[in-house]
Amino acid sequence: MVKKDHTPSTEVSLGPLKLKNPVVTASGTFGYGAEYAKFYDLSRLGGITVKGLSMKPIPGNPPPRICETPSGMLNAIGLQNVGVDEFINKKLPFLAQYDIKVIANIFGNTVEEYEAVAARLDRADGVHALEVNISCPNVKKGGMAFGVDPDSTYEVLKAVRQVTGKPVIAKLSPNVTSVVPFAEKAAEAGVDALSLINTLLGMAIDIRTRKPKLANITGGLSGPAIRPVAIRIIWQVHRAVGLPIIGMGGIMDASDAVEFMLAGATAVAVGTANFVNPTAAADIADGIKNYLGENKIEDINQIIGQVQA
Amino acid sequence: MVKKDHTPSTEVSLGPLKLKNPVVTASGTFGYGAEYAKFYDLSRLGGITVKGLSMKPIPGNPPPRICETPSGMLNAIGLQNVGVDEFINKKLPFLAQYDIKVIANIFGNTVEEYEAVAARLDRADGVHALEVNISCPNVKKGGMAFGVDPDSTYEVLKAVRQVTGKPVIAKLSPNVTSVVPFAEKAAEAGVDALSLINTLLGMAIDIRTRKPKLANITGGLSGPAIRPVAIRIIWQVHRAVGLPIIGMGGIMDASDAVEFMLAGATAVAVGTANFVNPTAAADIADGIKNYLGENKIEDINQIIGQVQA
Amino acid sequence: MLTTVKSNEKVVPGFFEMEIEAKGLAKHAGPGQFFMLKVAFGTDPLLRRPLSIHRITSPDSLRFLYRESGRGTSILSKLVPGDQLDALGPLGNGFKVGKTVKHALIVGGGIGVAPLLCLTDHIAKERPDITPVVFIGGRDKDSVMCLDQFKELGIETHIRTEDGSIHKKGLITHSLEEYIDKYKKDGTGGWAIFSCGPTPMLRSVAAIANMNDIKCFTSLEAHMACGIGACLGCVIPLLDREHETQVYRKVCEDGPVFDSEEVLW
Amino acid sequence: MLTTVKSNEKVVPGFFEMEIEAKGLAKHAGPGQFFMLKVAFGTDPLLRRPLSIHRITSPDSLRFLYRESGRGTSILSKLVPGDQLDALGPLGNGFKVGKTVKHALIVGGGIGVAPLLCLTDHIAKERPDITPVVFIGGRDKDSVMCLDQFKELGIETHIRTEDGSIHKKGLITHSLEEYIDKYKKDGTGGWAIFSCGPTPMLRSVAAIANMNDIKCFTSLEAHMACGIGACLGCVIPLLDREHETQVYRKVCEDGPVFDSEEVLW
Ligand SMILES: Cc1cc2nc3c(=O)[nH]c(=O)nc-3n(C[C@H](O)[C@H](O)[C@H](O)COP(=O)(O)OP(=O)(O)OC[C@H]3O[C@@H](n4cnc5c(N)ncnc54)[C@H](O)[C@@H]3O)c2cc1C
Ligand SMILES: Cc1cc2nc3c(=O)[nH]c(=O)nc-3n(C[C@H](O)[C@H](O)[C@H](O)COP(=O)(O)OP(=O)(O)OC[C@H]3O[C@@H](n4cnc5c(N)ncnc54)[C@H](O)[C@@H]3O)c2cc1C
Ligand SMILES: Cc1cc2nc3c(=O)[nH]c(=O)nc-3n(C[C@H](O)[C@H](O)[C@H](O)COP(=O)(O)O)c2cc1C
Ligand SMILES: Cc1cc2nc3c(=O)[nH]c(=O)nc-3n(C[C@H](O)[C@H](O)[C@H](O)COP(=O)(O)O)c2cc1C
Ligand code: FES
Ligand code: FES
Repeated sequence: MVKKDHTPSTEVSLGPLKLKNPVVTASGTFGYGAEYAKFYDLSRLGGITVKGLSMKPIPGNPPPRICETPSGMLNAIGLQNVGVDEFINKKLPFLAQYDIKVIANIFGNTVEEYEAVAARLDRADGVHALEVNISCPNVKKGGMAFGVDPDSTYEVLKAVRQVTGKPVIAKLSPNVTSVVPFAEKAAEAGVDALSLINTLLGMAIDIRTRKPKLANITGGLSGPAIRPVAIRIIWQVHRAVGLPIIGMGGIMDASDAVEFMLAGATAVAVGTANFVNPTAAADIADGIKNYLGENKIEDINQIIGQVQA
Repeated sequence: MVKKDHTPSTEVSLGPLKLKNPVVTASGTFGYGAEYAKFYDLSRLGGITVKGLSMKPIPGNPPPRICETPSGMLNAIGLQNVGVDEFINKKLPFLAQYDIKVIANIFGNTVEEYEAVAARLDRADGVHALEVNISCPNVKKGGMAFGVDPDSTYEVLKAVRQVTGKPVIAKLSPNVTSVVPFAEKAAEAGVDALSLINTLLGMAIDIRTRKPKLANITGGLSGPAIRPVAIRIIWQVHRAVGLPIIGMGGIMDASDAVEFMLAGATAVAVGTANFVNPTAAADIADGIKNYLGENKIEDINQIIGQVQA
Repeated sequence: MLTTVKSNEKVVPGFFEMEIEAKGLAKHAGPGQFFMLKVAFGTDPLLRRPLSIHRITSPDSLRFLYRESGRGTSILSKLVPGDQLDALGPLGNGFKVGKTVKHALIVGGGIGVAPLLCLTDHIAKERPDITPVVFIGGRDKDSVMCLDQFKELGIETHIRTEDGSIHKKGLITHSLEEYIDKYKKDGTGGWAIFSCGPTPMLRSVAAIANMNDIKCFTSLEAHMACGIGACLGCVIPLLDREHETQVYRKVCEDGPVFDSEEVLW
Repeated sequence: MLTTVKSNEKVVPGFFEMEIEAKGLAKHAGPGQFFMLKVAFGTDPLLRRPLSIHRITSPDSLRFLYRESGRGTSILSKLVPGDQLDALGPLGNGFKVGKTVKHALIVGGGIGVAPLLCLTDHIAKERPDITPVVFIGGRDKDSVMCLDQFKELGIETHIRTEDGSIHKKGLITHSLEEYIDKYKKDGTGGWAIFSCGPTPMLRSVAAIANMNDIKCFTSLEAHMACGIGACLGCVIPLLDREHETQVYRKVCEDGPVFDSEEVLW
């Protein structure tokens, strides 16, 4: 039993990375933070994950880049980003004013590129962890290519691990027969946590023009539509592998977030929901606190993986 | 140019299996046909695929077996069925009165079981084709196990192929990194067509009880939510492999059906939509005819795989 | 079929009564049957929602009594007269009042009363020889409903609330037992119990019926996709008397009303 | 923010005008800016729909003029006064009427007229020194809208329909050219064109402006997820003048109004 006035503890640990609350934003859905700072104090979040960074700026895919699907959306942004240097010089300083953890999402076309971006960010104050994206379905080379072969998964993660002392999070591809062997490889490579799930590879066609709705033809499916797949993968990986998990995939409200944590996620990332409701991530952080209070749960860590299955 | 009165041709061929129109029902969503015969004349359809059949009757999974998800549903029926003999003796005769093709969906726990059911159905008049389900996510042994290993896929399909002269359709698992190699194995085994896609493996948790919403814990995700994944897989397989495809996965109306055919499907199967609207499959068959008329397309085969990608 | 909402009003906080209309809608409808309602035009929520027939007001119109318990019923509660509603039904096997039935005990808990008013209407019309006795239980005063309607029908009604906020405090099953003990001396032959409500209540009603060997018919719930027997999603385990084994039966098609002796509680 | 629908009426078949209200809603709103509207509470349709500000009726209320062109707008068209609507905005960079502008040519095609009335309202209020001339084109008589409103503002308005069903038959861009040819002899210095409509029209308006070296600002569309610059989903390729290269710019944040010289038509 908890006294009415007692506020429950919401701090969680992704290995060495401590978050004051379990809610972060999903990479690519929150810009570099500034866009949402107009809507609320970012310090309400546990952390933010910035748009995927590469060594050099990348223009991204031609439009159209997005389309709506039933309870979801497809995107093929093509990892457009300002490049790691511009990020460090122009975007990162703005985030220093907030009491949040900054997770830099990185990718490359070769192991060396991953290594280089990681090394660069390792020297950047204000970057608290690196999330290695080896699961982007929207770039020809690299990205997903690494994510669907266990050995290259190991190779990339090992390389990143060796060039940084900061917490390393592996964002694995859900577009595989089983994520478990990849999670095991990631553990072997010495990462501190996993991010699950990235988007499912999808496609939509405009029957009037007979053209794909995305210029890139295929894209990544996100939003509530994929939530059951995300819950299943997180549950499977949590049972099989010891690493803490950042759960994501269609989280729209605090109840969804709790569902992910019961399935085995230590933290949750809010993605597409930010587009539908700019204050979604902060609302979810508050909602989780209320949930703990109403259910007299003293410490959020008490619900992680607690599904009765 | 087509004259106003001219009615477009809707006949399609899945190898030796001719359908007077491209709309069939998806296995497990249409019972054995009788349930829907109360709502419309089944002869409006190109064909129906019956609930998965095994040698002996199977009671199926304990309840709860279904739950709703955003724009979709999870099911873990566990392949409950009356067994192949009862089907042939009690259910099949009813279907003889209709001008439709009857596709018998089969499964087993061993290659021998698949073989036995196929041999039994090969002798049954009124069964026009066999759909081999090697992708059911809801049974421990068999089912999906075969569907995620290319060699067992080949083995099962080859065995079925050898015991029947009737058209054989392979229903492959979408829960793999790439369906293409499995489609190639199926072609090698000599099947006549492919069914894509079966359900995606998913899970949902009731946060009040902390129990999975399905007694089976995980289940198969169907409905509009998975449509972009289905379109992508069908497009990929159609480009890579010569076999005709029965496309399915979230088809709710005629526009969706046309989208599947543009992606590369020769026929379409209507599943979850039957639950939402009992006349969905027949409405879609009519809707496709209207679409062809309005767009002055003389023959439906002219749109198969015509996406400009 | 597409129906028109005639009325949709809050009866007590959280509970609504809706009347819908369409040609021939209720022509073949009976007590204990249900409709599957499509509450939204988009694909979320996707599935239809089952609601029991609360009252048949004409061959072309009927009423539902429902609790706002989630997304679908809350969308439903916002419909206004004139709105269209896609309703599939009547579905399922409802309450059958057999010829041998001479005395009917009707037991409802909470929202479980919804189909029971339809049953008393039916008995009043088709079986004037029977004088039903109604037992209504609920958590608090808001969850014992339809009392006036039963009174209008001149039916003897026993009421209990768990918190005693109104009427006698206690479980309705106790009042059922009291009644049976009081009158069973002349034998319970031809007695039948018809019940609907929360599972714990139905379970003890079944036990009481069994002890006093009274036939008992109970309306059950299960999550449904199709409502017409096609998806096999709504099954519950029943006792197969001949083979003395467990069999799965469809709540939507074989039920929702079952002989409580067959239910594996 | 959560707003209340004040009115929502069909103006011509397929086109609706809606007024919404909320404290401070339009306080910082300007012509050419837009709002992202959440049309449904469920998750389908999932994304917000962008609509331009048609008219600012008070600091707390504004109007949209929209075409029913799909699921979202058709849901929108069914809203009735009193309904709640979640509206995010004002968003984007709208039409700026620079100090150097002495003469404004305002060109709209079809539903493209929506943001232009807001622009003329703005000019009437903020730049009485300018006498704008409006050019409205459309397929048929139903698709040339707001004529009365422009008349009320006493604005010279040129109208063309492609089918000639009403007003002069032809393309509005021809009428724009005629006008320019007629008056340009005294030079086009300080002239500016503001346009919104279908891409082919915008393209030729841009060409005409360019030939007559008149500054031209055009409002563009793109499918949007966030509307606030976060998703990078709405980009269009623009000409980066300094580096003479192509760059992707966000319609939602850098636009929707762009200098037509920078647009890679
Ligand atoms: C045969 C039958 C008759 C019924 N009659 C009535 C009635 O007359 N009045 C009434 O208030 N309720 C009745 N119910 C229960 C009613 O169907 C549920 O309350 C309703 O489906 C909840 O939907 P929701 O979207 O509001 O809740 P949600 O929890 O959002 O629904 C999510 C999913 O779970 C299903 N679900 C949730 N609760 C139930 C339940 N108790 N039974 C079946 N499915 C459920 C929904 O149908 C939906 O598919 C009946 C159920 C059955 C099976
Ligand atoms: C900045 C801006 C201002 C706009 N102002 C107006 C206006 O004042 N009046 C008006 O009638 N229309 C306007 N539009 C177009 C309007 O946004 C679309 O008509 C609307 O989004 C269609 O949604 P739907 O659900 O009805 O159609 P659907 O085709 O069902 O929509 C499916 C998806 O495509 C998107 N989409 C479809 N057409 C367009 C389009 N033309 N532009 C952007 N996204 C689209 C939808 O937003 C949705 O995400 C504007 C668009 C933009 C970008
Ligand atoms: C528009 C968009 C852009 C994204 N960009 C990235 C990215 O750059 N790097 C990455 O690892 N994931 C990216 N993602 C994936 C999300 O981080 C997240 O894994 C996925 O969207 C599932 O979560 P959601 O359903 O809550 O959006 C992107 C997703 C979207 C919708
Ligand atoms: C309740 C249910 C039962 C199913 N049973 C079977 C089955 O027995 N055999 C099979 O091959 N597929 C089965 N399926 C999968 C469907 O045939 C279909 O592949 C899938 O549902 C995707 O189509 P949909 O989204 O239109 O439903 C079942 C699906 C559902 C929803
Ligand atoms: S709900 Fe589909 S069989 Fe009962
Ligand atoms: S719509 Fe998201 S960046 Fe413009």
